[in-house]
Amino acid sequence: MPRAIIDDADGTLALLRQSATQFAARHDGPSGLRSKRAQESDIDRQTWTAMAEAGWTGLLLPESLGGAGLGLGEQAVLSEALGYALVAEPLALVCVPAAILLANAPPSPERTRLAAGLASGDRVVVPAWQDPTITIGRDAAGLVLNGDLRFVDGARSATDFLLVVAGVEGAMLLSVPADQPGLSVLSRPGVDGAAISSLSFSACRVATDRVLDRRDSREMLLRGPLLQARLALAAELAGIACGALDRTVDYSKTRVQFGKPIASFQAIQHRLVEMWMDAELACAALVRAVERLSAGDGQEAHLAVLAAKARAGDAAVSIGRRAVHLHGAMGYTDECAIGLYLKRALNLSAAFGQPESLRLEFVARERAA
Amino acid sequence: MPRAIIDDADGTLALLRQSATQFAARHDGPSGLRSKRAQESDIDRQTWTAMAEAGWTGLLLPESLGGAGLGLGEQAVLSEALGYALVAEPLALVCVPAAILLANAPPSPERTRLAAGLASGDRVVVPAWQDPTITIGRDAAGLVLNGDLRFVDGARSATDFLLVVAGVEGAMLLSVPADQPGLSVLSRPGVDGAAISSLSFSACRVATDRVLDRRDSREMLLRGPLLQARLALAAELAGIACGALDRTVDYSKTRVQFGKPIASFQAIQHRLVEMWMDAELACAALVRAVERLSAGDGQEAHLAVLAAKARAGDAAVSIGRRAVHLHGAMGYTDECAIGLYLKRALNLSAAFGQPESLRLEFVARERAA
Amino acid sequence: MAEDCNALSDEAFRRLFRDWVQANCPPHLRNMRKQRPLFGEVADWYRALAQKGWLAPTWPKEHGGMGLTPAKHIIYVEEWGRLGCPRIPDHGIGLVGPLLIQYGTPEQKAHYLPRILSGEDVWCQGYSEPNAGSDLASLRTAAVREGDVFIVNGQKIWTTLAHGANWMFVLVRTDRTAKVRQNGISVLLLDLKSPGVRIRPIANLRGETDFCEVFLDDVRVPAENLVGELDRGWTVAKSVLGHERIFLGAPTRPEYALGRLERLAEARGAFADRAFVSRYARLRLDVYDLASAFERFANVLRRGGELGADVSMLKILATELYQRITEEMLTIAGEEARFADDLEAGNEQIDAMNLFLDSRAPAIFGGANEIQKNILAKAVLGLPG
Amino acid sequence: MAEDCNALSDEAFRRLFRDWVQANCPPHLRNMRKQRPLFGEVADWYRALAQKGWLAPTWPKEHGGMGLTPAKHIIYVEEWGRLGCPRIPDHGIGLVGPLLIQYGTPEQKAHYLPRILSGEDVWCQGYSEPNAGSDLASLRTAAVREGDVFIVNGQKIWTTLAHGANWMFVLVRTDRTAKVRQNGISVLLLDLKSPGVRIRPIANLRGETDFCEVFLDDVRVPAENLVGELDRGWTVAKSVLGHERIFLGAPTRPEYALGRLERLAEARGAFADRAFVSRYARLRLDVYDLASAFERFANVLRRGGELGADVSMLKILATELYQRITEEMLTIAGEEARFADDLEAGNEQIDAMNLFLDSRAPAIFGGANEIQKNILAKAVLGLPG
Repeated sequence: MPRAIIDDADGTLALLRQSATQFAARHDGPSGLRSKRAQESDIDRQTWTAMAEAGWTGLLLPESLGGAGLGLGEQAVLSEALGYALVAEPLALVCVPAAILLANAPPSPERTRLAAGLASGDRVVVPAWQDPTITIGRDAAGLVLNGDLRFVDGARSATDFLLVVAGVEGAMLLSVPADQPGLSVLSRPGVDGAAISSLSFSACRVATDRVLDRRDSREMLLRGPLLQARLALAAELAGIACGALDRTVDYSKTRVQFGKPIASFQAIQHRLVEMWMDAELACAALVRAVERLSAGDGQEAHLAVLAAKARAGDAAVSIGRRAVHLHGAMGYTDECAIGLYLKRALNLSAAFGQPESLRLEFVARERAA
Repeated sequence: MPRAIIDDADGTLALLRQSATQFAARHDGPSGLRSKRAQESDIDRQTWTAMAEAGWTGLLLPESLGGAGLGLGEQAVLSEALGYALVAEPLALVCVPAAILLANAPPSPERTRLAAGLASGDRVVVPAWQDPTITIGRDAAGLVLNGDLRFVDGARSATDFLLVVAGVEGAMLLSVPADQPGLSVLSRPGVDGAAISSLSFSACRVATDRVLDRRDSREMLLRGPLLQARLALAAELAGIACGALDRTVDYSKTRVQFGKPIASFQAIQHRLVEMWMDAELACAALVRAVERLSAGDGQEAHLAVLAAKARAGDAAVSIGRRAVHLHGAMGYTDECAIGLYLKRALNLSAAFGQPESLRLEFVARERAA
Repeated sequence: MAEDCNALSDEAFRRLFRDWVQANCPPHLRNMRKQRPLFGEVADWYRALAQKGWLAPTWPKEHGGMGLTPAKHIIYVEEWGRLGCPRIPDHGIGLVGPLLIQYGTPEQKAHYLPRILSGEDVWCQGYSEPNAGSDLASLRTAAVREGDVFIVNGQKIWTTLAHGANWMFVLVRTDRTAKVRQNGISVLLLDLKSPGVRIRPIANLRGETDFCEVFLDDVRVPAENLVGELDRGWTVAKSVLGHERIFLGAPTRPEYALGRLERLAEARGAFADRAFVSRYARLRLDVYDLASAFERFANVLRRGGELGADVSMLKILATELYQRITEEMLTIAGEEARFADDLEAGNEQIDAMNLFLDSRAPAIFGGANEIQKNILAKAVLGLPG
Repeated sequence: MAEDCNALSDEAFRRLFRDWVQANCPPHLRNMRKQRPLFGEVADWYRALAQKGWLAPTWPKEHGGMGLTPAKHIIYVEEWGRLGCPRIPDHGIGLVGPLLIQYGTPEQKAHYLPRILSGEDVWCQGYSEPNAGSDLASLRTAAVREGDVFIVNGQKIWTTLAHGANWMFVLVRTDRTAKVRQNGISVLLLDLKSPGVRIRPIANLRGETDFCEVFLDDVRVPAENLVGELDRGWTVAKSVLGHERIFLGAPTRPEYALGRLERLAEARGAFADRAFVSRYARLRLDVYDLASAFERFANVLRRGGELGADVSMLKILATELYQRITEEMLTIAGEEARFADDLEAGNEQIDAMNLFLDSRAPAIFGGANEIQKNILAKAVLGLPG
């Protein structure tokens, strides 16, 4: 029932939410996750293509790069609606940071090619930046990479990777084709079923025209993409929280024990109210982050995004836990979708910064100011 | 309703509990606290004398020193029963550490005099050891003290202080008459109404025959007294927790709202059950500490005492908070005794180590082993 | 005082109000320890507001109010709190005024409203009774019509500042036969100087006397002091809060307490301890997000909407958070959490225990949080029975 | 195997049991990830216990059990858990055996008990139904007597390891007209090989199939398979747990999880972070005090007493604590909390997510914690209606 209430003067957001809901009716979220688990995959190409056709894989890309040229508000509403229905393709994890990395890079043919592919769905362009142990060398043909990157979503389905790495020459954004010799992908199952990978580079050669962007530090390259990805994740998590809540409220009204629906027991009612308040808080935090980040990426925006991702992550996981419990034995089965809500919440809450570390970052940042 | 269940083969403990209950019927706890607050005092001499007559001020003193020669189990049952009735004279805070300090000291006329006074109630012998900033000098007449000691209970009523201080000569236990020149007592109101004092020494002269004991460190002097005082405080706190619980259960059965006693609402019932479980845990932790410390003062005993004081403190305060809330507006008045339970719990929970620091001490100690 | 405050931008109004308060609210009244001062203690401030025409933010201008929109009213209340202005005895302004404006006769309005603005009349609110707390509809204080007067008998309790008031706005039962308990209740304006009124102040946990018992023995109230229709007082009483319900959950109090916690923590070096920082971070973010949630409801008002039952969530969150912040103050106070009086923090005094005890009240009063949850379960989640 | 274990001191028995387990429980079965292995997976261990005569700790010796006192039984269970022995399909030993010993006919005892000890019969427990979970008394699976047989129709669910069992101990409704729902229920022994039985395993959150649905369509059960009196099955079923209810709240599982948390924290350097240490300290002390509370109830048994309803507190505490410990494991796992599989900690694998998911179950099964609180409210605190 709770929703992010974002200023929507011309009704764009309402329309977008409606299309997302219709999309979810055609591409069932829980089945999608189950099939990823069975196939050890990370992206469902059919759903992905449909998302690209809807303009969602390039939603944040400027129109000049073939994208939809939409903003944070639209991304938040979309991610929230998909989270609500548990449609778990990695838009927030992959497309959002990819789009911002490309949008921030200076013009180049490679950037044009990748942006077009990202938007059309022809290419799956996957950023990789976490826990780098990469060293960058040089030889006649260009750069030589050795080392690893971790926690890469969509890597098994990627056609191209966007690496954010640093060497003695400073930080750079590199594109590397997924089939480049010297690059291997090692996957592990995510808790929700979607594979999460590490990239391993062993004397992997990259031509210099694949350097898309250069800055003094990885932080400067990642600042924008990370803010926006965390915001989109907060939205998806808020949606998961609201979806799990609504399913549980519905279940509690129909499940009868001791001659009454369990929703009529005061202890259950108060628990549901507490869950609802947590979901409302997540939505309110999300709205603040959308407003602040839309107004610029200064301190206010940073704080609001940290707060939103932390709150939404905690809300989704803790609502998920209580939702499983309130579903009783049924909630502990794999057949019941509520468990998938919890698992998806666990995955996204831990992704790109878990609540505890985001809170500490918030306080460090605020007190340093 | 919960109680510490300690092995009581000969029924001594049951008898002691019964006398404490009868005592409380004659010396009303809540009125005692209110009158301390009004008079800015820390000990009610009439109640104190009655306690001495019952053998409680010297309960842990050996019979050879004029005491009752009883043990930890007896002290725990007594403190618990007095806590339950909110009879708030500082037996646990003052008599327990005083008795152990004296019992552990080598024989001397001064020790004999103080022990006899403590047991008979003729003298109020008050330990002072916390936050010392004391320097010890020497002149012809003996020792010269300068500096402060803090958090001293019963100081306003004291006839003698037992100082645990350290200087270049090592740590020592000193007795100082309360009216010694150069000693001043500064009191502040405790949250429950009883005054808590600082001792300030300014060129205060103490004759060397008042040195009762010497060890290498203050820690060695304080080890036993602190263990036993914390145990007695845990017992008093467990009693407070149980007393606050029982009063709240009774109140909730009689207070009618919406045509029913509030105890019949499921949300209230579950809250009361949670409070009851906390009180039971406090009692169980207390029993373990009594058993371990009775068997020796090694690591096991240390851990058990730390756990018991932390648990009982948390239980008493958090039960107190919920009890005030469940009493509704009445609970927020000064007239209702439940607020005094909360205040007394706040005082004792913070005394001689608050729960958070005791838990950290437990973990440090256990992991160092 | 001809400013049309509603015509100003939010920021301009905020600045205007702040500057004026800085210049006109006596410094010794800022950040008072006492939550509920009596009229005499804050009369200067009350009169300064009255003279400026800023005493009654929501009354229409024709009655001497500011006629603020809800959006501007929120700014008024926020700045009031942030600047540490003392609470004034506000039942006349917040409760009696709006009720008379909506339900009063022309004579009642003409007589009572100016006397509220002048401070001549200080009002209190006679709602709760010993057996009608959260369950207000079970009230039993009875008023029986005899000719031109009602004879009132009964007892009110938790009557805030009755000992500093001269008038009481009182709910009474006028029909004992009504089947639905909410019916048969009426609203009377009762002169506390009337014979048969006895007021007993009640001390609270903090040792202050915020509230009173009021005993009513054959008190004669002129029939013209009835507000609205006979036996329809429940509707009258319930209608009054309107958009002001949002303030029960304002983040002001938690924000203030968090500021005090920060000062104490800084003075004691607690920010060097990651264990504290981790706990602090949780509280800090809870305050931050409570402010975001407050904004969500404030936006409803700004857009001209009306508040639903869901606004109660703010009250639950704000009151529980206020408690948790004060509990943390006692944790870092260590052994000093034993004291009733204030703690030193650098050159300041921090009233940790005072705040801890004060924080017990808001979760109880104004509808205990359990009652709020019952309401939310039904009204928002649509849960049965 | 002639040891009289009850004659040994507690310590001597503990040592004896531990040494024997160390020597006889196959190492690959120790600390299994799987909570509920099937009979075939642990048959060696089952048979070793059977051969030693230690399979059935509470059965009387004349039936092939150990006849342990409750005090010794607690040691048996504690050591079993601490040594990481695998759980065996134990409904035959823990449930069916004691029931037959108390209520069975001589023929039933002679036939079934030896087959349990030999592992020839593996039992499951048919209690819950789709609409009778926490509210067990509302069960609807019906048995109608026709001559020498009962015809059973209905459905059971959450039947642990039914797919590995050949017999089911089942609660059925034999009188639909009973006014009190607890009456009119009987207990039958049902051969799962009978025509009309269909078993569907249900996967749980951890991807394992601990439990099943069991569909019963016109299943014929010989009348001699009735246990105890007709229509008095509720009493039979409820009587069985006795002192064994204490084990629902044993600290074993939280202790095990805490050990895993410690290993993970050591491997990741978390003990250098005071924020973690503060949270860990709370969990550590909760485990420690849970053990103290367990001792309180164990002492009741040691002194020959019987457990009251209050023992349920252990189940609530133990299950919630188990959850909180596993949640902390995910906190210190950081970004790695995204994975389904195990985490590396030095040269060990820590199954943090597996434990987190597993910890969801005990708070639900065996009477959800909310039901336990309802019971405690009435039975211990005497709260009304």
